[in-house]
Amino acid sequence: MSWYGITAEFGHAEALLDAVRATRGQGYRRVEAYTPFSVEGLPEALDLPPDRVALVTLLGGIAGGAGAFFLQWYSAVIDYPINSGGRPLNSWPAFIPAVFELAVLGAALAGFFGMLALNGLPRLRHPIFNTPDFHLASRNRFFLCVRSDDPLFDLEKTEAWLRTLSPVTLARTPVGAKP
Amino acid sequence: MKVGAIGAVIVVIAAILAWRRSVAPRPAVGAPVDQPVPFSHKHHAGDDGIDCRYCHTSVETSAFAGIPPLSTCMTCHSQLFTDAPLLAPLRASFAGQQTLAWQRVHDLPDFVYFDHSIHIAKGVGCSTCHGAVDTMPLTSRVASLHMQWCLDCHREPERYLRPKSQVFNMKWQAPPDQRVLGKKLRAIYHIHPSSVLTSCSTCHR
Amino acid sequence: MLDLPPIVDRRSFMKLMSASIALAGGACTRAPLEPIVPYARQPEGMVQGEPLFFATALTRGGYAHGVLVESNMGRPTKIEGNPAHPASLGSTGPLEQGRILELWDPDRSRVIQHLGQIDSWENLASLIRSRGQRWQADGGEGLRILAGGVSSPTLLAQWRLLLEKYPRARIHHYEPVNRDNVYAGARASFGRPLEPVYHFDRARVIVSLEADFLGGLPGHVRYARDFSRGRRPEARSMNRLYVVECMPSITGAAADHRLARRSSEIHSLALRLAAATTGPVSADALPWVRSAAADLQQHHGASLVLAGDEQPPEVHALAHHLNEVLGNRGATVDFIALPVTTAQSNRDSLAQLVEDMRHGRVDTLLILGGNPLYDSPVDAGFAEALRSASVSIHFGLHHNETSRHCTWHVPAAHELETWSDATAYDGTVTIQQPLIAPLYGGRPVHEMLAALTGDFDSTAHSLVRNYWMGVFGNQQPEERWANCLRSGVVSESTARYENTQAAKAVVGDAGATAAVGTVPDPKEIELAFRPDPTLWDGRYANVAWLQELPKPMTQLTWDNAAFMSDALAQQLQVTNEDVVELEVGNRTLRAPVWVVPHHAEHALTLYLGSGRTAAGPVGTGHGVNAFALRTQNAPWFAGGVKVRKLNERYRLATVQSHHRLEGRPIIRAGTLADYLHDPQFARQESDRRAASLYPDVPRAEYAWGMSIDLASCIGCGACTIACQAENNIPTVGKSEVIAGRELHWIRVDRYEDAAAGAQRTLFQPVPCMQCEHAPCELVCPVEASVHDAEGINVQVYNRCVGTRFCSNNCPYKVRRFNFLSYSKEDAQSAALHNPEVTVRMRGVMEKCNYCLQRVVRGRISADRDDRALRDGEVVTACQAVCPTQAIVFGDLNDPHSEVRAAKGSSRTYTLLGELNTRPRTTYLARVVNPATGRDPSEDGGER
Amino acid sequence: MNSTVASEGPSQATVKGSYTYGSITDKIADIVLERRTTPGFAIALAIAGAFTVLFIVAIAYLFATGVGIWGVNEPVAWAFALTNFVWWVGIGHAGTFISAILLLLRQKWRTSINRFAEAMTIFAVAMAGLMPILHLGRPWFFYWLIPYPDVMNVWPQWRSPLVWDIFAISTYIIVSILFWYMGLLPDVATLRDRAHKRWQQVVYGLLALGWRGDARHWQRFDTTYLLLAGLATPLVISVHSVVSLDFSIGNVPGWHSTIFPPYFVAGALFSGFAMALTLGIPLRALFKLHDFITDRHLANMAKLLLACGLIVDYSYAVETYTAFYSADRYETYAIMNRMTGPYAWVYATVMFCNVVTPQLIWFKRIRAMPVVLFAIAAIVNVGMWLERFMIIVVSLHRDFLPANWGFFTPTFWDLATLAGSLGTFALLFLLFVRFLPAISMSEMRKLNEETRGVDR
Repeated sequence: MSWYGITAEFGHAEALLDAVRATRGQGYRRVEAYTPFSVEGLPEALDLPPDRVALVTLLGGIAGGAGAFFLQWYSAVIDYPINSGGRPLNSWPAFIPAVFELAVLGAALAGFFGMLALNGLPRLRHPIFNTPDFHLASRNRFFLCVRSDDPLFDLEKTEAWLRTLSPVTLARTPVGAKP
Repeated sequence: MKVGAIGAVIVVIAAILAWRRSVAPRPAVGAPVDQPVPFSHKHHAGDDGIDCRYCHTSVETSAFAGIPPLSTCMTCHSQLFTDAPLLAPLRASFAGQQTLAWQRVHDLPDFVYFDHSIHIAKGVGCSTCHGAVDTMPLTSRVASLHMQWCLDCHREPERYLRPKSQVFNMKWQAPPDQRVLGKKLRAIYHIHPSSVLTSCSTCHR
Repeated sequence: MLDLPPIVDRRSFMKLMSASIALAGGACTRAPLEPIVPYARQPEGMVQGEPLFFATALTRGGYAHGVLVESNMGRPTKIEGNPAHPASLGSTGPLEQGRILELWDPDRSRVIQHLGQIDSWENLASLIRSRGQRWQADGGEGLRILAGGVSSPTLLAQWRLLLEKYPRARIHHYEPVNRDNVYAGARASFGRPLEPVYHFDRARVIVSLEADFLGGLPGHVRYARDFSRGRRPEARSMNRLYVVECMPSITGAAADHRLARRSSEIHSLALRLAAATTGPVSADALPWVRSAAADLQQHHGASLVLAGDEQPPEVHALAHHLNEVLGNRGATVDFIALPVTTAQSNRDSLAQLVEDMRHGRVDTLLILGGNPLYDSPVDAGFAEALRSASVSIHFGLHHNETSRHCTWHVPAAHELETWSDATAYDGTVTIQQPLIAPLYGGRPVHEMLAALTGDFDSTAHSLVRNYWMGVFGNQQPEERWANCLRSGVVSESTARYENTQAAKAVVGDAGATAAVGTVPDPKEIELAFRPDPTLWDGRYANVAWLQELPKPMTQLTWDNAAFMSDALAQQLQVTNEDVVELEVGNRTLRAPVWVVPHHAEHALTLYLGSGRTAAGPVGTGHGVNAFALRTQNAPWFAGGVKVRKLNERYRLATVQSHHRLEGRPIIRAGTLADYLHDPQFARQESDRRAASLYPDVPRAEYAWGMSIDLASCIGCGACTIACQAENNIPTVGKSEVIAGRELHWIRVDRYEDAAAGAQRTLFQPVPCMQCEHAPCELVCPVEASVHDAEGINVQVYNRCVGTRFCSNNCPYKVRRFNFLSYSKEDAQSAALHNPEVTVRMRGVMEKCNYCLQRVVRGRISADRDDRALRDGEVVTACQAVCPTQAIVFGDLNDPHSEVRAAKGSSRTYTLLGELNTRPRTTYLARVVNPATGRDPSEDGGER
Repeated sequence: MNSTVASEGPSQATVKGSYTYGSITDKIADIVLERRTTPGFAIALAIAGAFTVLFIVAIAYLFATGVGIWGVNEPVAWAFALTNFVWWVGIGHAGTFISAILLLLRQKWRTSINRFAEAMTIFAVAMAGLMPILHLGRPWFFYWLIPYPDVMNVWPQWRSPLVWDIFAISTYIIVSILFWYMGLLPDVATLRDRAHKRWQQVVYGLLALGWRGDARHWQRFDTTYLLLAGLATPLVISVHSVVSLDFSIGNVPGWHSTIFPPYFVAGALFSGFAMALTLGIPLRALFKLHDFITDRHLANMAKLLLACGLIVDYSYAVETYTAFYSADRYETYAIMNRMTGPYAWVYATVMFCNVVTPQLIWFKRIRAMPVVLFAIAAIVNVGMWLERFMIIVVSLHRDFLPANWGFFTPTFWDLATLAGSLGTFALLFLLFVRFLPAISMSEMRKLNEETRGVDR
């Protein structure tokens, strides 16, 4: 039977933070943490790389705004110029509202879906769900998982190490669904 | 899960197709239209070489090209094919026993006002819009008659203009230097600038 | 009409269901291909898709008005004036425009009826034959014909024939709006009935004693043209009009000095005027009289005094006398033999007929047109008498009140469906030609009459043609016949002026005032009857256009009302729409109140022609029937009226609820003196063309513009209905008018406000201004309201989604919205749609577009033969119909165009110019010509 | 195991009573998962449902017959539909304001109210979005306002504020939904994990998109949530500014005014907070949420209500002043007509509802009385609707040419549409509180963490 990793369950955030720091101190690198809310300091403890959501959002915004202006300019000036109220064909001040709105829309869509994509969501099935008690991860429990593909990973040694952190429970997370 | 998704997709596609169908040109481009009398432009205009204006008399003077009165048909058909069963409806309605109702092939919406005479006068040939009618046993439309199709020419007539002498020439082929010729003709025929040709009021009232 | 259900009722529920079904099936089921049905043999001279115009004439009370009728592929669709016809000169009044709808009216009678049952012409014919034998024997004893005014030479010939055949037969005449007083007046002056023909173009001073020569008199369209010709300030001199009247009319509104008096007081006033004119001017207390008399004295041979049909013969005689004294006869007024054959007195003629019927002397009565049961004097007793006629045949367009009480009804052919001929106010004859075969199997009047004489075979065509061939004799009759049909007038048919002896002098000296002019008790309330400006005597009640055309002086549609002055309303403690009960003699009538500014105090006015009970779905049940109070001896005004307020209200449909200018420079007006002193008098600070952020849009070959002269406009409303006819504008019905949803593209606003030194009635026709910086276009989200290259603000119906933002943003509110499917609901006018104009569906905005279809047609025909449009080649419908040519339209790029000249006038001003919308439609300030040195507001002053 | 009671006094607390992550989660989640439907809720649902049916009938009849079933006419071509539109959009503003702007301002107390405020926003904007389509003469062509390549080769007319509206409103509703749904993700995951019924597990499972609370995910989640808040803030300002341009671009006296954008935004928040109170107070009573929606929340919202109210009052003053200052005869008349004309009663009512009533909030004791606050909020809602009616109808009915002056009287169908939209809004809201957590559980847990420190 192959394992996704070994998962330790903690009662509150500080315990998890301590455990994460300690485990990484042991040299483990493929360490994951699961919490019922975003815990301050956890990303730093895990030493996560900066997320690129902001960049994606910015690009989305630029694309939306530029696209909007081009669309208006092209349709009003190039494709079908029509005298409307004696105004100039390229009434750029009148184009601004749509540009702004579409910029915001582009940014928002890019941000949200970018976030999902970077997070690899939607993903309905994931080995971590095979951990006993994991349903509490969305309620009041904090989980630490050392993945089996970590170079230092060793079923017994790692398990032993984790037990020293006195988790509420400790379990092996199988890759496949529970029998 | 999957079934639902597939179902949704099918519904959407069906809706789109239905919508497409509802806006598609009618009769369909290239689809011959059945007529009470299977009149053949190929035979009359092509083989017999009858001029368009022999039947469509008002094409040069009126918005409506004109549908020939039955008397026009009878000028020949009182002598030729006098008892051809195909022509029975023609004879009957000429005798006033029934009405002959042709099916309109080139039908524009009621809010579009197309004027044949001005197009003829400015060097737009019959075949430019109606295609090679002289080769059609049963007439069918060759263009969608969508607004964008009209605009295509109104925005740049020089791409389609021909000398007035060639307007009724069904065999006319655009020369390689059509644009040059077109520009020249446009100047000679005093065709309004495209700002006028593409004004809404040019076709809609 | 279009009354909306408060909640979903059955009808709307069905609509709802069908709509949802349509939605459901819409995508799958498709309409079939459009069929094209060719002619078997194409009519000669017709070009498919091109309209043809035929010259003919329309008559009212016998008087002919020459018109050109547009026919599209055999379908008559529009009536234009005939420039060659003296009564028209190319224009028409509002009523003529409505006649085309009368022709197509689906409610016209379609079958011969006998005692309410459908019957056949054969049976009637056999009846006539059998009667005919009796008449042979007794010379037509017991045969009576009742007709209105008749001016058809052919018909008169047929009558002579009939009377030769049946010498004892009698022909009676009755027109509810008749000219008995005119003929009696002429008899008094000249010993014989004569028809006065006026020359307003030669008159510098005009005094109208309640004569509505702009809106009512025969020839009023021509008169309006002549009158307005004399009122061009640019000529630096204008004629001056004095009017005294009871109910305000458009003539009164055009007056420089207007005086409101009860009709009964006008006689004495006329005497005072005569006295002042012939004697010392200063004698009179009333400024109006002093000023008028002075002016008359100063304009020998160039002045005109005329009396209205409503005034008693004495007043007419007085007018003739004054014209005689002033040397106007032969100069500004001429007399001709009566162009219309009618009774010397319609009243007596009808009374005689009733008398005969009562005593059983009538066994066969033929009623040619008309509706005596509805419009005969209430005390004439026609209805009862009619029963004693064993055979009564009603011959008319509609199965109306009268035909319901006749034993027979025969559908008549409309004037546009038959051959005939008719005479105009000045004697000019027109040969009427049919535009279309009778739609509902109607019978020409000539054939009906021929049948009486036993001739069942002749057609109207043969009868008319034979008559004229006889007249033309042997000088190229065929050519002359053809020419008459082409031009619309019979050449040299205009009547010669009678050289009458001098009009007998009637008591004209001041002393006589006491003798005749018994001024009635000033506190006594008087009731006046007037023909309805749009329904006339009720004969047009079923013409929806005319029902919905706002009456010029009241802005009311679909109803008449008891019109009264504000003072009287306050005295009676009533307001608009309160219902009052009028009691005259022992007769009563309930009518809603409508206050009319400038109406004579202590007087009420009722328009005739409303309150029809059998007019048809459109005309029945609108307004109150004034004939119920109209007696033989008081046909035009009755004294001693008791008014009782009832505590009920009646909703009236007006298109304008506010008549004050609120100090806004909407209508600019001044006196001729002002104009001469400063031609720029109409200019205002706000008129300076404000700067714009935007560069001007380059102009195309043509730049269309319009100028409307408020000095000429008389507010008759012809433009409104002409536009309606030209542009397929549906009627919306009373409830929708009340809701504020009328669709007229050009409306005539009426303001009652101080202008040029007096309280005046001001008219302002308002079509679309075609702004170059159009606010409507700026806010349209779908480019449905845009400019075309020639500067017309076009509304693209098929693109419009109906946000109505354009209407909100239009400061002139000229945009009209199809809140409901008006075109679908308006069954009446569907048949005469102009094929050149899109029929608008529910939910789209529409508005004036300078008759775009005419512009395009003109441009195409010009381009076709590669030439430029000539000025005046494109004429809008409103411009064409306008009797006074107040509307000028044309190309602003053409330096010589009429419109450029008009806009060049110093009187030109822009409506709401301060908004910088840069309208292509501009106005010329109104100019009136009151006698100098006096404030005309005294006019209403104490007697 | 229990923690100490919050340091502030109960009235100041953002959470009352003692809770653990677990108990907070359970209390909120159980409303959705466990709680039986109470009769009161059922009745409310029935009433809302009935009005929704009325709404549907009104729309069906409208589409079958035309806008003529309403009282609109010339010159008053816009009336109820547009009034409803502006009113609903306005209501749709408080939600975003609370969740986005207060988030950026780190106003912790917002936590327990932002969820239902956002829901309110979405449903309100949905109602608003319907109105302009309903009021079209040919609603089936509404998509012509949206640019797309068609066989006609024609495009929207970009200078029209109505086109700007399309973009503003659709952007606003999309962003609001994203913002709302994103906040929901962890909570839906919670529901997924706690659900016992199969269908709940499936539905919530799908909605949760497999959220598992991974620290990395939380990191990106937080960034995105902040970004969306940052985007929503200018958006919320822009939306009602654009709506106000629908009028101030026009030249109708009473519309053509530069004060409109800020004036409308303030008015929007004003009515928005009013509606938040109108919904929040019954909500917490209905579901016993006094511990989460505390008096402090109500008091704070009341203060915001008052603040916005004062800005609106100022706008009224400025509007009137500039009308006279402009010395434009039409503007001046429009204002005078508003105050003294046939619709003077509207003006009086508006003044009472929007200027006089909110002043009560100055009093601390009033702020402590939920019932009174509810009443004030309700009155303000009415007042703001009438204000829009005043701006639109009263300005239109008398414009430049006196000959065109008219009058507007609503028909049954005008009222049905308004009542129907209210019913539909209520129905959606009731369904929301029944099937989704009305309070953000994850944020409450975090709040708990921060206000209590350690939880044992």
